[in-house]
Amino acid sequence: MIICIILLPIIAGILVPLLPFHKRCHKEIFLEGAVILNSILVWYLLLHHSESTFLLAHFTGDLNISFRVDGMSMVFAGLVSGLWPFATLYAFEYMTKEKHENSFFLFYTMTYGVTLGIAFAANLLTMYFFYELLTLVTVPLVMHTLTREAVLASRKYLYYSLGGAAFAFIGLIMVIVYGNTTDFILGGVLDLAKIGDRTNVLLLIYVMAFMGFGVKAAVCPFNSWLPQAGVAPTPVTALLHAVAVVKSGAFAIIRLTYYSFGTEFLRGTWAQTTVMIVVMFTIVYGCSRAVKETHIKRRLAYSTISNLSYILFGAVIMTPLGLTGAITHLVFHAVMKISSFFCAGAIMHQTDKRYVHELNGLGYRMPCVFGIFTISALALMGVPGLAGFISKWNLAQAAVDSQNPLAYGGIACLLISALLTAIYMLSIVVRAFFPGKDFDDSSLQDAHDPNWKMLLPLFVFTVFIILFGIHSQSIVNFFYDVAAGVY
Amino acid sequence: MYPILLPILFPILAGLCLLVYRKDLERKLLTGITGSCLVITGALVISVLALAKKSLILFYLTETLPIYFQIDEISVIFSVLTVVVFVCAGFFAFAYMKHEQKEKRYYGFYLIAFGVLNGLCFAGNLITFYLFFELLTLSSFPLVLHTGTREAIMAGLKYLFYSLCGAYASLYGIYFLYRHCDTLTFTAGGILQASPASPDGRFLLLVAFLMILGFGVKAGMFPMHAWLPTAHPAAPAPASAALSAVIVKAGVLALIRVIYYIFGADFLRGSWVQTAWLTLALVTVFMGSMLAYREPVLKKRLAYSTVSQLSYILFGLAVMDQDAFMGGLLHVLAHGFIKGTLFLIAGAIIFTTGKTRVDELHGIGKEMPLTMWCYTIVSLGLIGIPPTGGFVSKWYLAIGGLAGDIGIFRYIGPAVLLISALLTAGYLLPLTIRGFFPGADYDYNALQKREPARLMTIPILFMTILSVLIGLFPNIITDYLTKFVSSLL
Amino acid sequence: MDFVCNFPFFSILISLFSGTICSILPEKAAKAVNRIVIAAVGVMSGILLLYLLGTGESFVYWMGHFPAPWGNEIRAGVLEAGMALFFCIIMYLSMAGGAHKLFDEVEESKHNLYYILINLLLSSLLALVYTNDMFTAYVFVEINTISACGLIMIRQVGRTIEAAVRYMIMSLLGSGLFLFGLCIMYDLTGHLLMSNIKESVALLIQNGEYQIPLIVSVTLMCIGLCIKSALFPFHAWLPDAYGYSTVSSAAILSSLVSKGYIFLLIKIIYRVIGFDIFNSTRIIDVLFVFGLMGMIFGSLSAIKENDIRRMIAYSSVAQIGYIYMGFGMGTQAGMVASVFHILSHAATKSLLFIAAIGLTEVSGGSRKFIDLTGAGYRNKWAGVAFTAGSLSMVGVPLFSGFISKLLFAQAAVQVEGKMLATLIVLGISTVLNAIYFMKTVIRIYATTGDTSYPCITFKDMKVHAIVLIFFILLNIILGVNSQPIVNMIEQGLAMFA
Amino acid sequence: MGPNLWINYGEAVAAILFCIGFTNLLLQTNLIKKIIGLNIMDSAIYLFLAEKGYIAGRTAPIVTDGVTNVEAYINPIPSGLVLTGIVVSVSVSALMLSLTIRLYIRYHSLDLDEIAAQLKKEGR
Repeated sequence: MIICIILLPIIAGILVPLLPFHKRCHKEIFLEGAVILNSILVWYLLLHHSESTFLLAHFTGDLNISFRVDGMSMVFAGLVSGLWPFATLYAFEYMTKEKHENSFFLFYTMTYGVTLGIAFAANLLTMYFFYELLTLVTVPLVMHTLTREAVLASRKYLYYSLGGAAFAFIGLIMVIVYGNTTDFILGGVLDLAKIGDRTNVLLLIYVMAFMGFGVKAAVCPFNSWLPQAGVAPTPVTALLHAVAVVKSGAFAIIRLTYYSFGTEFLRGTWAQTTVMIVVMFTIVYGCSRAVKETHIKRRLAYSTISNLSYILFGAVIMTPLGLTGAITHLVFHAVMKISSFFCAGAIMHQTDKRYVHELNGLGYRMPCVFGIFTISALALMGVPGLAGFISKWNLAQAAVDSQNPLAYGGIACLLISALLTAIYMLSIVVRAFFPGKDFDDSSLQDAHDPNWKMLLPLFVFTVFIILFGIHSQSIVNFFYDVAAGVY
Repeated sequence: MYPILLPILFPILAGLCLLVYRKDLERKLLTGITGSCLVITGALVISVLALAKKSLILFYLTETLPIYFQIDEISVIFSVLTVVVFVCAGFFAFAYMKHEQKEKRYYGFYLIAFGVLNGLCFAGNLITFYLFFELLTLSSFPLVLHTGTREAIMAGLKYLFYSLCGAYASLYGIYFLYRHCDTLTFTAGGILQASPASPDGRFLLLVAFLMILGFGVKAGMFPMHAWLPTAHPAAPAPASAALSAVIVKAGVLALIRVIYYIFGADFLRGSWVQTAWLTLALVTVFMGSMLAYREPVLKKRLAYSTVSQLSYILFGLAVMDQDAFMGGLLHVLAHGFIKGTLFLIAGAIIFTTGKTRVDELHGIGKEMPLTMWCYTIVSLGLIGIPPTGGFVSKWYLAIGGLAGDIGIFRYIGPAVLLISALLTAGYLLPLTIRGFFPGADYDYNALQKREPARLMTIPILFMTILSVLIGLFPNIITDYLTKFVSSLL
Repeated sequence: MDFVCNFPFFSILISLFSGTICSILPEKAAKAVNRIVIAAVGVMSGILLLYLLGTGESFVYWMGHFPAPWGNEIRAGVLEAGMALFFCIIMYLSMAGGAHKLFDEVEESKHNLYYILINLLLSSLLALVYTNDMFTAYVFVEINTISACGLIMIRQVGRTIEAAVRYMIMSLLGSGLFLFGLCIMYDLTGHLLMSNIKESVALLIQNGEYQIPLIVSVTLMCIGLCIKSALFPFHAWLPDAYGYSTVSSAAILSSLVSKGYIFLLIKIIYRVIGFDIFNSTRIIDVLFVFGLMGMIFGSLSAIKENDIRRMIAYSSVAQIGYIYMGFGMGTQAGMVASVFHILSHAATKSLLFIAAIGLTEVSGGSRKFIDLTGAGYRNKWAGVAFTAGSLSMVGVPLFSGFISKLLFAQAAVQVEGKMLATLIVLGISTVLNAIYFMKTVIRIYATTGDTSYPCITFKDMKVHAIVLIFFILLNIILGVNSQPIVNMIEQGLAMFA
Repeated sequence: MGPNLWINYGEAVAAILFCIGFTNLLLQTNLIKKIIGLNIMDSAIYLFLAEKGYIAGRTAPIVTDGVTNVEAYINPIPSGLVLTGIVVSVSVSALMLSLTIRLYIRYHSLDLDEIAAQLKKEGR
């Protein structure tokens, strides 16, 4: 079942250039059908999962490629499979203006499978495998436009990701050697007897592995690939570089921290302090860069950098509550950020405007898009009643609860970042809706809201932002159970 | 079903409808709708205060965090103030906004802000309060930048970011409070268990200070007061009135709620936080008056005055004494009515003459006698001359200050208040003097009566009368409050 | 003794004699003979491997039935047979993949010569693999050098001749040192057969006699072989030699010739000096450091390189650094990793060379990166193959490179003092590998590029494409199904002792 | 090792010669001189081997006058090795010389650096 779920999108993707579609809409129906079918299968699996591990192949020694459904994978797979059909729908409309559609959908759909592979991986090796694969299938997407800029961006993306994976690999080795198993077990698998007096070395390796996986999660100083990768078509930037790819970096770090090294081993050590400082710095750094940036998508990308570090901040608190906060933000941020990216994409698609200062007065021409953008902006800022508040609340509570003075500082970073978020998001909103007294909107006559294929995903995401904001109880409880290892 | 929600949701929804409705309305229809909405809301508020059930849990944000509404005496005072000022300033706006663009947008946000303020007054726990606090910022900054000049937009953004900055600083505190309290429901006397001497307590003191600073931003407390003199002049006059009379009071309300209902006065009394708070409040009082004294532009002068007067209230709160607290509450009402009136008058002057600077306004009293009489009366009130509202409140503040257990501030406080009162006279009365006694070289032939429209004068008059009434019959309010104030302290 | 035991001897002999025969045959026939010989040797090695796996013991074959210590011996264990088989596979594929280029680049009259050299090379490699006699090893080292030199200069361009001269000089320095070390060893022990020397060395160590000459001897032999296999500071000859010779030569040189020397070094370590004795010397530390430096500096040079073939050549320097790093760890696990990397690198590097030639062909014969833009679209198979090879080099799971990295890292963890250095350098080197290989991959897929170059379809290059597919498969087999191979290596190393 | 060195002066000389040859092969830029260095190096090794195999008072291991007594002859194996080595050395030298000739024909120079410079000028 799991293997079928992972392979279905990959095969569907490969079929896209091979099958002879007479009309574009046939292709759309085929792809959307495949994606929806897969999502349904994923949800079916999540709701009827069993504890057993599915072994695909032996690698070497006792290393194997195997899959399992546990709490974290339920969260991540559920998230990804929830977003993908909408993103695909959006992509159909968006890609009408771009070239090489087939190769785009080929890799776009394949990525779905690979991401699910990361989600369902039962051990570190399997996750590492899909993690590398994810880099490879997404590079063509970044490179898609084949402009010089895109080529440079994809090159950078590759260097960073593969380089990061190389260091993450070292962590993998440590777990193989010093752990009882590479399987993910909440609480860690390290064998303290084997470690002996090598604790510090192991901590160093943890920090290295953290930074290695952190490359995908755009931890400072390894974040510059993300804004550059914004040259990709918006569906890619939105889904992959705000959700699937970068979140798998965060996901991997959570796996590494909670399920492999174990928080017992790490909590209170200098390693925790180090990574926490890095993460806190990234939170503020990403936001301040976003404030400076005038390109809309790059601005959002910097915002993603900062928000990813929120997740990591939750993760490095290294308590169940911290993990709850991290998971909450992982899910909620995905919805918020994809929504705002899709708005940016809709703006680019409809008006070809890419810079913040070009947006004056557009709010009246595209009220739906900008209305939704405003809501996602408010959510990102953390206004109560929207999703962002809940996740920040959980993160902050975890930090307060941890009794770690550094984490108190982390909360301050969160709030500084919230303020900066307000600055960079609301300045867009203000421009769009309050263009100024003497603004002449005759130049915007052609701009209007996009059609339903773009708006439907936006509306759905908005509904979820509000829904999560006002009724988070059950879902956060579920996350808490995940963090406590119930599933 | 949930009557307590009506005064909150009704104006918000009405405002949203106005905003979302894409076509332009005819002006009469627009003002008609808005006016009736305002009146209905006012009526709703009053009836809710009088009749409805006093508390409601709407739903749970997280497991232990409900959106919770509760009406107590503080809510009553603030919501009465809100209703009066908003209705008056709203009607004033129908005349004032005639020549502005995009009136619909203004009224839309105005109504939303009204609803949000009601929500703020009724909020029964810190999270609900915080929710409406944020919403208030977001719904009121469009009022500030309404005119759409570059200056106004920058002022609006400045207001927005200052307020958010403050809100986030407070949020930091909320995070910690939640951990140390079982619930965040407002309870008279505070709910904090920890003692200030414990390590947690020491950190909580820091948190308290941070929250005072944070909420103090809205209340224009030094050092985060800079948005006030920028935002007020840039906004249309009715908006300034609402802003200065009510919206900045949200900061005061916030501090009351946090200090007296969460931390509890006992927790802070005698700590370094109280000292710091007192210092800041007094610095602001003095500084605001000085700056106002030196300021030539009328609306800006009034804005600085607001800075100063608000810190009177904060001083009253910081003393943590029954009388001072009472004085603070009284001053909330008095200053609200007075400053609202002053801004409306300033708006009326700008609307009719187009002049903004005080030294341009020679003989204005001859031209607009009714308006200027009102100006003079409320000015005297603000200075604190009996029998106006300001006198009573300042009296209580001074008594409280003298009686309070605040060390050296017992003497400094009242002294600063007095000096500031002098300065208040110094910056408010020149307009009266110039207006009524323009001097020998005034050309009486050019004089023309140009009393503003009824829609403007009636609200001004109404609020002037109210401010005087407070001064004449303070007992009604003090009696109402005494019992509850003693329960707080 | 079973008949199978004759196979090592047969395969050396066949390849040696077929070389001579090739010189009088017409070109086509020579080619056929060459292929058949390689295939036959491969099959024989395969059978031998199966046989050895069955018996689980190595055997010694007396040449001319003279018993030790007088006679010359051949010794075959699992590792030897496996290596021989692997060498044959790589050689066959490289020959097939580079065949068409051979016609373009080499004069018609010299084709026969090329097959002779290949056969000679094969025989010398096999001899290096199988022999149990140090002096025989020396002789075949020289034969190997001569034939390799021939392979380089068979393409008669100024550069290749110069490269050949340089290669020759370095090789001669190396073999001179090796011979000198060998003589000292002979002086000390009085034996030339590996097993006998080992006994004597153990005795010397036990008695504490002649420590310094022993170390000198081992050092000289090590340095000699390091020079010949282009370990980092001795790699100057390599880029030209690999970069300009005809493609089959480059593939064979990089993946087989240097590996032959390394294999000889392994044999010396295990069978002549003794693993533990070798590890107790400082030599391994030196090897370790040079290995690490090679990994870094080789990659750095490769990043600077602007010529795809030379870049791949520099990458070899880095990969050889990996192997020596494995030696330098001084553990069984490190050795296993190194041997696995010999296989993995051989499979990958020849794949890269052959794929690169496919890419340059569709770019007007230029190997400059700027001309390669979009070559991946013009020659799809070569593009895919190059990508696969690059990924393997970078160490992406599924490919062989990942497993060798895994083994290296696992081995490193067991060595207390060298763990951190190894792991960090491994990480950095992976990053550097990613930089230059991925740069190329992105380049060949960047834009459609210059459309004036022809596109090549599967029909135009059937053989080439099939060879590439085989190489990729080989790589993936090594990557996915590594456990049996690792077991085999472990078994083989155990047989050495 | 000091006194040993004196006793084994033959080996010492061989080692010195080896170094001379080695240095020449490595550092000379002139190809012919390099080849000479190579030959010196090889000869040094043969000297070493011969020295090792020699036993004072005995003759070369060629059966003369039907004396088959082992005691009469020196150790034959080093001599065999020397012979093999010479064969190898000759072939290698020949190859090197032929390469040198080719280079000389092409570039009219025996200096490796100069050839390298010319190659660079050629550009490929």
